[in-house]
Amino acid sequence: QTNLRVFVSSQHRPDVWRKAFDMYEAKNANVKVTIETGGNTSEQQAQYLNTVMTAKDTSLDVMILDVIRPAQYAAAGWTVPFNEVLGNDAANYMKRYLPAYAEANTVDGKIVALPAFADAMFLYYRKDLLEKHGIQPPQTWDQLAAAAKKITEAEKDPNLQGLSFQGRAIEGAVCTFLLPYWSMGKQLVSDGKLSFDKETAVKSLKLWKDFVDQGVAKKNIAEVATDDTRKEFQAGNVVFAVNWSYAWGQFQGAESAVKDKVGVVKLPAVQGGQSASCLGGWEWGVSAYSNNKTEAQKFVQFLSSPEVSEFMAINAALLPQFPEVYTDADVTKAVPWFASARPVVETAKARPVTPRYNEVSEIIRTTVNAVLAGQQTPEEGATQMEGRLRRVLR
Amino acid sequence: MATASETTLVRAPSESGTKWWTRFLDPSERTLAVLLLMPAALLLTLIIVYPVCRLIWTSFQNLSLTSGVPASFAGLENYALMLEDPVFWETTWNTVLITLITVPGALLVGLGLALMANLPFNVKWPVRLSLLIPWALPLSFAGLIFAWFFHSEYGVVNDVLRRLGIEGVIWFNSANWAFAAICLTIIWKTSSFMALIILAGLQTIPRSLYEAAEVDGAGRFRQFFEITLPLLKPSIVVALIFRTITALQTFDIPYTMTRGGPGTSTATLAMYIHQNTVDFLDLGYGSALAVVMFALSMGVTAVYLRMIRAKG
Amino acid sequence: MSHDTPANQSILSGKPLRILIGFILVVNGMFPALWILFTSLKTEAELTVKPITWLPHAPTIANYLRAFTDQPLLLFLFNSFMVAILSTALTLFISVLAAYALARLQIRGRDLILSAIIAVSTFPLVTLLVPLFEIMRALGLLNTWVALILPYTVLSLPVCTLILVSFFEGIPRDLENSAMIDGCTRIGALFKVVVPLSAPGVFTAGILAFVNAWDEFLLALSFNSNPMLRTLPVGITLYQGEFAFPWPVISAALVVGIVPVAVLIVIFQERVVSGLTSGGIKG
Amino acid sequence: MSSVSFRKLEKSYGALRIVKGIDLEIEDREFVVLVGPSGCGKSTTLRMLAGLESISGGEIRIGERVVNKLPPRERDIAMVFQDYALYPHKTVYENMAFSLKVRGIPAAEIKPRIAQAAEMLGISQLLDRKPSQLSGGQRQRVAMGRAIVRRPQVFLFDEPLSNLDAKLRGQVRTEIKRLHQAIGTTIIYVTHDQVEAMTLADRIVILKGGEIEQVGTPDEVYNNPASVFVGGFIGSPAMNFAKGTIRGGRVAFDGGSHIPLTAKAAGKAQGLEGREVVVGIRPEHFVPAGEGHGLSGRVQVVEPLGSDTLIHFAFGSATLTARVAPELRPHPGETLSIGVDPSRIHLFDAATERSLA
Amino acid sequence: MSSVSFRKLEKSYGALRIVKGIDLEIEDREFVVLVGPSGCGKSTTLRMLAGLESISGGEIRIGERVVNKLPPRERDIAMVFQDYALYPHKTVYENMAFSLKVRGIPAAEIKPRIAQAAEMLGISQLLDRKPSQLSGGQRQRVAMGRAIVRRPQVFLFDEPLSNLDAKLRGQVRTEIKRLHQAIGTTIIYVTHDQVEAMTLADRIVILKGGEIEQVGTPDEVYNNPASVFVGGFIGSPAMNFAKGTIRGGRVAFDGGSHIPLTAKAAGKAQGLEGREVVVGIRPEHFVPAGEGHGLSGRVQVVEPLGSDTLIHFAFGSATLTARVAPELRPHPGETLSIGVDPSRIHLFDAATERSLA
Ligand SMILES: Nc1ncnc2c1ncn2[C@@H]1O[C@H](COP(=O)(O)OP(=O)(O)OP(=O)(O)O)[C@@H](O)[C@H]1O
Ligand SMILES: Nc1ncnc2c1ncn2[C@@H]1O[C@H](COP(=O)(O)OP(=O)(O)OP(=O)(O)O)[C@@H](O)[C@H]1O
Ligand SMILES: [Mg+2]
Ligand SMILES: [Mg+2]
Repeated sequence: QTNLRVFVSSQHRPDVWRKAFDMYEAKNANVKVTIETGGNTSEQQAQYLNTVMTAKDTSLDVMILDVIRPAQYAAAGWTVPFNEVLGNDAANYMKRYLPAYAEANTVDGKIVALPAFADAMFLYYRKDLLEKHGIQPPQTWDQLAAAAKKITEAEKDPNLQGLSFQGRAIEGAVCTFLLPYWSMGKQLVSDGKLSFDKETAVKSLKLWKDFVDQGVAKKNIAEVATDDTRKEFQAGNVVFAVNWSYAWGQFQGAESAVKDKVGVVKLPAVQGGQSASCLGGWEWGVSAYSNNKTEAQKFVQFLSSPEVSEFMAINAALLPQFPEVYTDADVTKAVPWFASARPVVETAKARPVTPRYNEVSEIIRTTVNAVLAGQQTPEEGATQMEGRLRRVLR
Repeated sequence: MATASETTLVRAPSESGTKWWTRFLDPSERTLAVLLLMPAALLLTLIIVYPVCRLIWTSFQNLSLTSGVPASFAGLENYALMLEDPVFWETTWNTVLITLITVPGALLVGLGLALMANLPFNVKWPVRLSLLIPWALPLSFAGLIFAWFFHSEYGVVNDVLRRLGIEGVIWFNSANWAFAAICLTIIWKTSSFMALIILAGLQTIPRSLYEAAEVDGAGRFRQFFEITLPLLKPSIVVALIFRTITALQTFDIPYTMTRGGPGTSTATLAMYIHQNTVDFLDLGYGSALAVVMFALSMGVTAVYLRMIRAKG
Repeated sequence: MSHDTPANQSILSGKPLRILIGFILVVNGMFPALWILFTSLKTEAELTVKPITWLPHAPTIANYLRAFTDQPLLLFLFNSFMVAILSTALTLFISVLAAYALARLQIRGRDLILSAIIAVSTFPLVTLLVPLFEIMRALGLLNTWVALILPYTVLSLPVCTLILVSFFEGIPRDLENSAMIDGCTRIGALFKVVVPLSAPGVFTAGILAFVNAWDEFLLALSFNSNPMLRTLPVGITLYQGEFAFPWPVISAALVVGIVPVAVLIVIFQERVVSGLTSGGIKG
Repeated sequence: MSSVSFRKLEKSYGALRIVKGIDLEIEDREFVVLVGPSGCGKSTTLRMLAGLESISGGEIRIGERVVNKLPPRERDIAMVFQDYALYPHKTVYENMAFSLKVRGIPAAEIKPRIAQAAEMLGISQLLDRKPSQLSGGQRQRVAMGRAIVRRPQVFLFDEPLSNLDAKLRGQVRTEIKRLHQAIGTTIIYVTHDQVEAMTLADRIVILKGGEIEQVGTPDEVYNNPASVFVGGFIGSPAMNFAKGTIRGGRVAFDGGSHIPLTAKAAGKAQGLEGREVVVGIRPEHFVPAGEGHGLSGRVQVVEPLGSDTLIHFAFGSATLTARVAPELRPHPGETLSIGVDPSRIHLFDAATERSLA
Repeated sequence: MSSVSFRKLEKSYGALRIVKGIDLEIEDREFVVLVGPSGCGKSTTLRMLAGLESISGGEIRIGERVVNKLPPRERDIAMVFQDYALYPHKTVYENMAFSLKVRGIPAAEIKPRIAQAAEMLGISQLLDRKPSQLSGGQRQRVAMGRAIVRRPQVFLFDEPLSNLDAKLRGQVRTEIKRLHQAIGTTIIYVTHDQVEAMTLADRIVILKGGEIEQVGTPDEVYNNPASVFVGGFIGSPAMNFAKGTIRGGRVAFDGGSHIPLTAKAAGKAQGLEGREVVVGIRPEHFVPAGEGHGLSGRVQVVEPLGSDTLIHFAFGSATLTARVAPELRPHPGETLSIGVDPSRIHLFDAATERSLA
C-alpha cells in the first residue's frame, strides 16, 4: 500500500483532479492519493512549497508547478528527473507534447517534470466593434494601434480604451516585454547563456510606451494587472486585450457585458516578425524527499497522459498539452473555442528556462513597470535590464 | 465580640504544622522571579532564539539553492556582497525613510486619536470601535484595500479629489506619489496601535493632577505638555519601540500596493529579504540581509531603551 | 471620572465640537470597513463603472451566499477564533507572570531581561519561517492549532509584557500588600488584585494579541495545509483565482471576519471602564 | 477684591443632593474654617469654589465676579488638596515652581520664593526628590508649599495638616496664621481638627449634611452653640448631653437629680414648664464636688491624658465625660461625685435640638 | 502566643539606614503606640512586622515564632494602612469580605461579621459603594472595618484615624479601646495624635530617626520624659523649653529671672553648679501669677480654644506657651505675669539633652 500526497493548485479545479486521481486509484489498488493545497495563486503556492521543500519535508510526493519553476526546483535538487524511468525512450517520450513544453521541462538534458496542462496568451478583441467598423483582426502591432485609434475615435466613448495589457510589476509584465522581443526573432537565453539584444529590448519597451503615449493604452497602465485587463474588457471598456486563456470563460459568463461579442486570435507580430505568445501552464514534479519516488513517477506519467489531458479539457476547461487533443471530437464539443486556441498555443514560447528565473523575472517586470510609469526611458530601462541580467546569468 | 472558637478559626499554622508544599507558594524573590520568567524564556528560546542562531549560521554560508552548488562556508562574503548591491542600499534607504516618516506620523495621529477618544463621549463604543477597526483589518488586505483606494480610476481618493475639483494623480506611476500613498496607508493602519497603547496610558493619569494644574493656572496646552505628555512617556516609548520595529520590517503594505514599483522605488528591505529567500532561494544572502535588519532594529531599540533608562 | 467637570469641559469644550470629533474618529476608523461592506453588496460589474459608485446601486447578498458556499467560511472563522483566543490567553498568562516579575521583584539585570525580550521581537518571523517549520515538524505539531498558537504568542509577548509592566508599576504596592496580609500568596495577590486593577492594560494587551493572531497569514499558510485547519486570512485568499480577485465576494468574507472582532471589542470595552484605579487609596 | 460669597449653592450627583443650598459671605482677608462630619460636603464645596466641580445651583462670587463658569486657572486661587495631587514626574522644586513658571514669573524670582517656602515647611533638603520618594507627611508639606509660593487671592486648604505629627502640625499651623497676618489673603480652610478650627478661624462654618448649621467666631460657636449638633461637634472632648425636663426653674433628670437654672436661663425657660430639654455640659465645666451643683454617677472609663484626666461616668442613660486635673484618677466602678456650674450649662429644645438660649 | 518582639531590628535602603536597631518586647494583649516625627520609620517598622518589607538585620518574633522569613499571610495579622489601600474594584462589602473569603470562611458566617463591623463603624449604608464613591473619612472607616472583621492575632494600625473628624475620631478611638478590651488582641498602633497615644496605649514607644528614644506607659513618658525630644514631642501644646544655668540651687535665666529648685531636684543637681541646663515647663503647669514662682514676658499670640486659652509669650530668647483658663485673654504686646510651680519643672542636660531627673 502506497500513500501519495499530491500538492494541487487550488485555483485549477482540485475537485476535477480528484476524479482523475480516483481513476488511477481504481486501476492501482495499492495506491492511495491524498490532496494537499496551499494558497490560491502561483505565488502563494511557491511560498508554501519553498518552505516545505527547504525544510526537506518527506510527507509530500508529487507537486504541481507553474511552468516557470521546474528548472528552479531541479537546480535546488528538490525534484527527481524522469530520465531513469523513461530510459532511452526519453527524447521520444517528450516529443508527444507541444514542443514548448518539452523545452520547458528539460534542463541540461534532464526531464525535470512532466506537463500537466497548457496555457498561453491570446489577443481578445471586440468582434462586434471590429465588424461595425469593418476592420479585420490585426496581424501586427501597428495594425492594432491603427485599428484601436480608429474605433475609439469613432465611438466617442471616453471610457473606451484601445488596448489593455499588463504593466504592473507582476509576472504578466515579463510576458508583456517578451511578446514583441520574441516576435523580432530574438531570444533572451540560449543554451543557458544570456543572449540579450539590447536594441530589440529598447524597441519592445518603446512599442508599449508608445501605446501609452499615443493614447491606445491607458495612462495608468503601470497599475494594470492581469485581472484588471479581464474586468475592463468584460465591462465593455476595451477593444483589444492581451490575456491568458482563463479570460475566455469569464467573458462568456452571465455577468459579462461582452458575451458573444468576443473574438480571439493569436497575438500580433512586430512588422516583419513572427507572432509569438507567452507560454503558461503547469507541470507535475516528484519531490526529491519523497519516500515513494518510483510510485510517484509512475503516477505522474499517468497524470501527464493524453487520457487525463482530454479528461481535464472536457471537465475543467484546461488547455491540453498534446496537439491532437485539441481536435478530439469530445473536446471540441465541450469547449469549441479550443479550436481557435491551438494555433496560438503552438506559437507560444517558454520563458527562459533557468534556475534563476525568479531573478530574471524580477528584473524584467520592474523595468517594464518603471518604463510604463514613465520613470525610465526605454533606453535607460534596457540598459539597466541588461546590466542586471548579466549579473544573474553570467 | 469574639469567642474563643472564632479566634482559632484564622490561626496561622504553627511552624511544625506547615505543609511542606506551602513552601513553594512563597519562594524567595529570586526564585519567584526565575519561575515567573521561565515560561516566557522557554517559549522565546524555542520560537526565536534557536531559529535565529540557525539564521545567523546560514548567513555565513554560501547557500543558494538555485546555484546547483552545494553549501559551503563563506565567511563574510555575503556581507561583502551586500555593500556592493545597489538594491540593498536602495531598499534599506526606503525602509529607513518609511520608518522616519510613518513612525512620527503614526505617533502624532495616534496621540490625536487617543486624546480624542478619551473625551467623555456619551456613547463610547463607536469611538473605541473605530479606533480598533483599522488595526483589526488583516494587514494583507489593508494593503489591497488601500491600493484600490488609491487606484487612479476606480479609487475613492481620486474620486473625492475630483468631486472637490482637483485632478487626481496616477499614484502608482510616480515614485514619490506611490511612496506617499504607502506612507499614508501605513500611518492609517498603525496609528490605531499607537492610539490604543496611549489611550491605556491616558487612563492611568489621575484626574486630580489636572485639577492641581488647572488651579496652578496651566491652560490646556500647558497641561498637555506638562502633565499629559510626561506621564504618557512610558506608554509612548513602548508604542514607539514596537512601531519602529514593525516599521523596519515593513512588508505587506508596499508588497500588496506597489510590489515595490514603479521599478524598485518603493521596495523595502523586508521585501528584498523575502525576495532573496523565498523567490530566489538564496538563503545565504537572504539570511545575511535578515541579520543586518536585525542589527538595525536592535540598534534602534537600544536607543529607545537608553532613553527610558536615562529618565527612569 | 465619569462626570463632567468644568475643567474637562473647557479642555475640549462644547457638545458640537465633541460630536464633530467623534465623527472624524468614526470616519477615519470605519471608512475602509464601510467601503468593504458596500462593496460586498455590489456586483462585480459595478466595480468597473466610471465614475465610481459609493453606495451599491442594486444591493445583493449573493456575495455572502457565495462566500459561505464556495468555501467553509464558518470553519475558517472557528479556526481563527480558537487560535486567536487560545494564543491570547497564553500570551496574557505568560506576559502577566513575566511583567509582574519585572515590575515588582528586585531582580538584578532587570533592564537587560527587558531588553532581551524586546530584542527577540526585532527578528521578523518571516525570515524564520523555514527553521520554525522544521521545529514544528519535529514536534509533530504541523497541522494543529498549537503550531500557530506558539508563534503567535511569541509575536505578541514582548509588547504585552511591556504594556503590563507599565501598568503594574502604576498599581500602588499597598493594595497588593493588603491582599497578602488578607491571606493571599504573591501570585494570589497578583491575580486577585493587581490584574483586575490593570484591566485597561490587560484589555489593551489582550486586544493586541488577539488581533495579531487574527491577522497573521504566512505562518498559517505554511504550517497548516490541512483544509480543516485553515484560518480566516488564509481562507479568504482561497476566493482568489490565479489571476482573478473577486472583490465583492472577498469583501463579504472580510465583513464576516471583522464582525466578531468588532463584537468582541464592544463587549470588552463596556467592561473596561476607565479610571478603575482611582479612589482606592488616599493619594 | 477677594471676598468670596456663596449664594444658594447646590451640588447634586444625579439624584443625590450633596450640598443643599449654602449661603455665606466671606470678607476680604477673612480666615474662614469649614468643619463638619465626614461626608458632609466640605471638600465638595471647596472644589466648587475652585472650579473643579460644576455647580448644580446657586452662585459663587470671588470679589465682584460671578465665577460659576470660570475655569479654575482664571479664579486666582491656590489649593492644597486632601490627596496632595503632586506631580509625580516633577521634583519637589519643580512641583513648587510650576504655577510660577506657568504665570511667567522670571526664574530669578522663583528660586528665592521657593527657598523661603521650603525653609518654612522644613523641606529644603527634599527639593530634588520626586514625590514617590517622600513619606506621607513630607508629601503633604510639599503640597502646602506649592500653594504658598503662589500668593493668590484666595487660599483653599483641604485638611492640609491631617498627616503631620502634632509638633509639626502646631508649627505649620502657627506659620499659616502668621502667613495670613502677613499677606492677608482670604483663606478658606477645611479641617476636622478642633484646635486648628478654633485657633485659626476668624469665623467657623459648621456644615451638616450639606447645610450650614451655624456660622460664627470661634468664641460664638464654642460658647453659644446654636444646636445640639454644633455643641457636640465643636469642642474636644465633646460636650455632654443629658435629657431632662424643666420643672419649677430647675432641670430635672430621670433618677431624681436636678440642676437649678440661673435667673437668666430661667427667664428664657419661662412658659416651657414641663418641656423636655437637652442639657449640654462641656467636660471642662465640671468642677470639684461641692464647688458647683452636685451630680454623681458610676465611673466607667478613665483616660489619663497627662495634662488632664478624662472621666467617663454613667448618668442616667447617658455617659458623661468630665475633664479634671491629671492627679484625679478614680477607678472604674467607683461612684463619682462631681459638681456643675449652673451658669455654664446649655439648654436645647429636645424636639428641635435648637438652642433655647 | 501573640506577643511580639523586635531584636536589633534594622532596615536600610541601600546605604540609607532608616531603622537603626530597635529592641522592643511587646506582651500578649498589650496595646503599644508608636509615635515619632514624620519620616522617623514608624510605618517602615510596622511594615517589617507585617512582612511587607524585608528585614535588613535583627529579628522579629510573633509569639515564639521568628517570622523574619514568613510571608504576610502566615503571620495572622491585620493591618490598616496609612493610605487605606482599599481594593478599588470591589465594593465596600467585598473589600471587607475578601480576607475572609480567601481564608475559606463560609459566606453564611461572613455576612453577620461584616454587618456587625459595619454597624460599629457607621458604614452600613455604604456597603454597596465602590471606594471611589466615598469621602476620605469614609474610606478610612472601611479600611478599619476590613481589618476588624479578620480578628487576627495582632492588629497593626498605621494612623488609622488621621482623616476622621474629631467627634468620629473620639468615637472610633473608644471603639478601638473597647475592641481591645473585648478580644484582647495585641495591637501596635502608629499615630501622631497625642490624645490617641495617651488614651489608647498601654505603653508608648517614641521613635526618633529610626531609634527608640523612650518606652514607657503614658504617664511615664508624660511625666518623666527621658529627653528634651520626648518632652517636646509628647503633650500638646508642646512642652516649653528655656536655657538656664544652675546657680546656687536655682536655675538662672538670661535676663535675670530664675526658678528655685525643689529640694529633690536640688539634690540631683548637686555637682552641677554652673552647668547649662534646659528647663522644660508644660503649658498647663503655669499657674496664675502669685500662686507659683513668678515669670513675666511680652504676649505675642493669644489662641482661644474655647475650653482654654493658649498664650504665647516671649521669655528671653524663647517663646513659651501657657495654657490658661478660657476667660483669660491678654492682648498681644501686653506684659504677662505668670507663675510656675517649681515642683513641676523638668531639667535636662543642655549638652546631651537627656533628663537630669
Ligand atoms: N462622584 C460621586 N458620586 C456620588 N457621591 C459622591 C461622589 N463624590 C463624593 N460623593 C459623596 O459626597 C459626599 C460629600 O463628599 P465630600 O468629599 O465633600 O466630603 P467631606 O466633607 O470632604 O468629607 P471628609 O471629611 O471625609 O473628607 C460624601 O457622602 C461622598 O460619599
Ligand atoms: N523606597 C524608599 N527608598 C528610600 N527611602 C525611603 C523609601 N521608603 C521610605 N523611605 C524613607 O524612609 C523614611 C521613613 O519612612 P516611613 O514611611 O517609615 O516614615 P513614617 O515615620 O511613617 O512617617 P509619616 O508619619 O510621615 O508617615 C522616610 O524618610 C522616607 O523618606
Ligand atoms: Mg474631604
Ligand atoms: Mg507613615
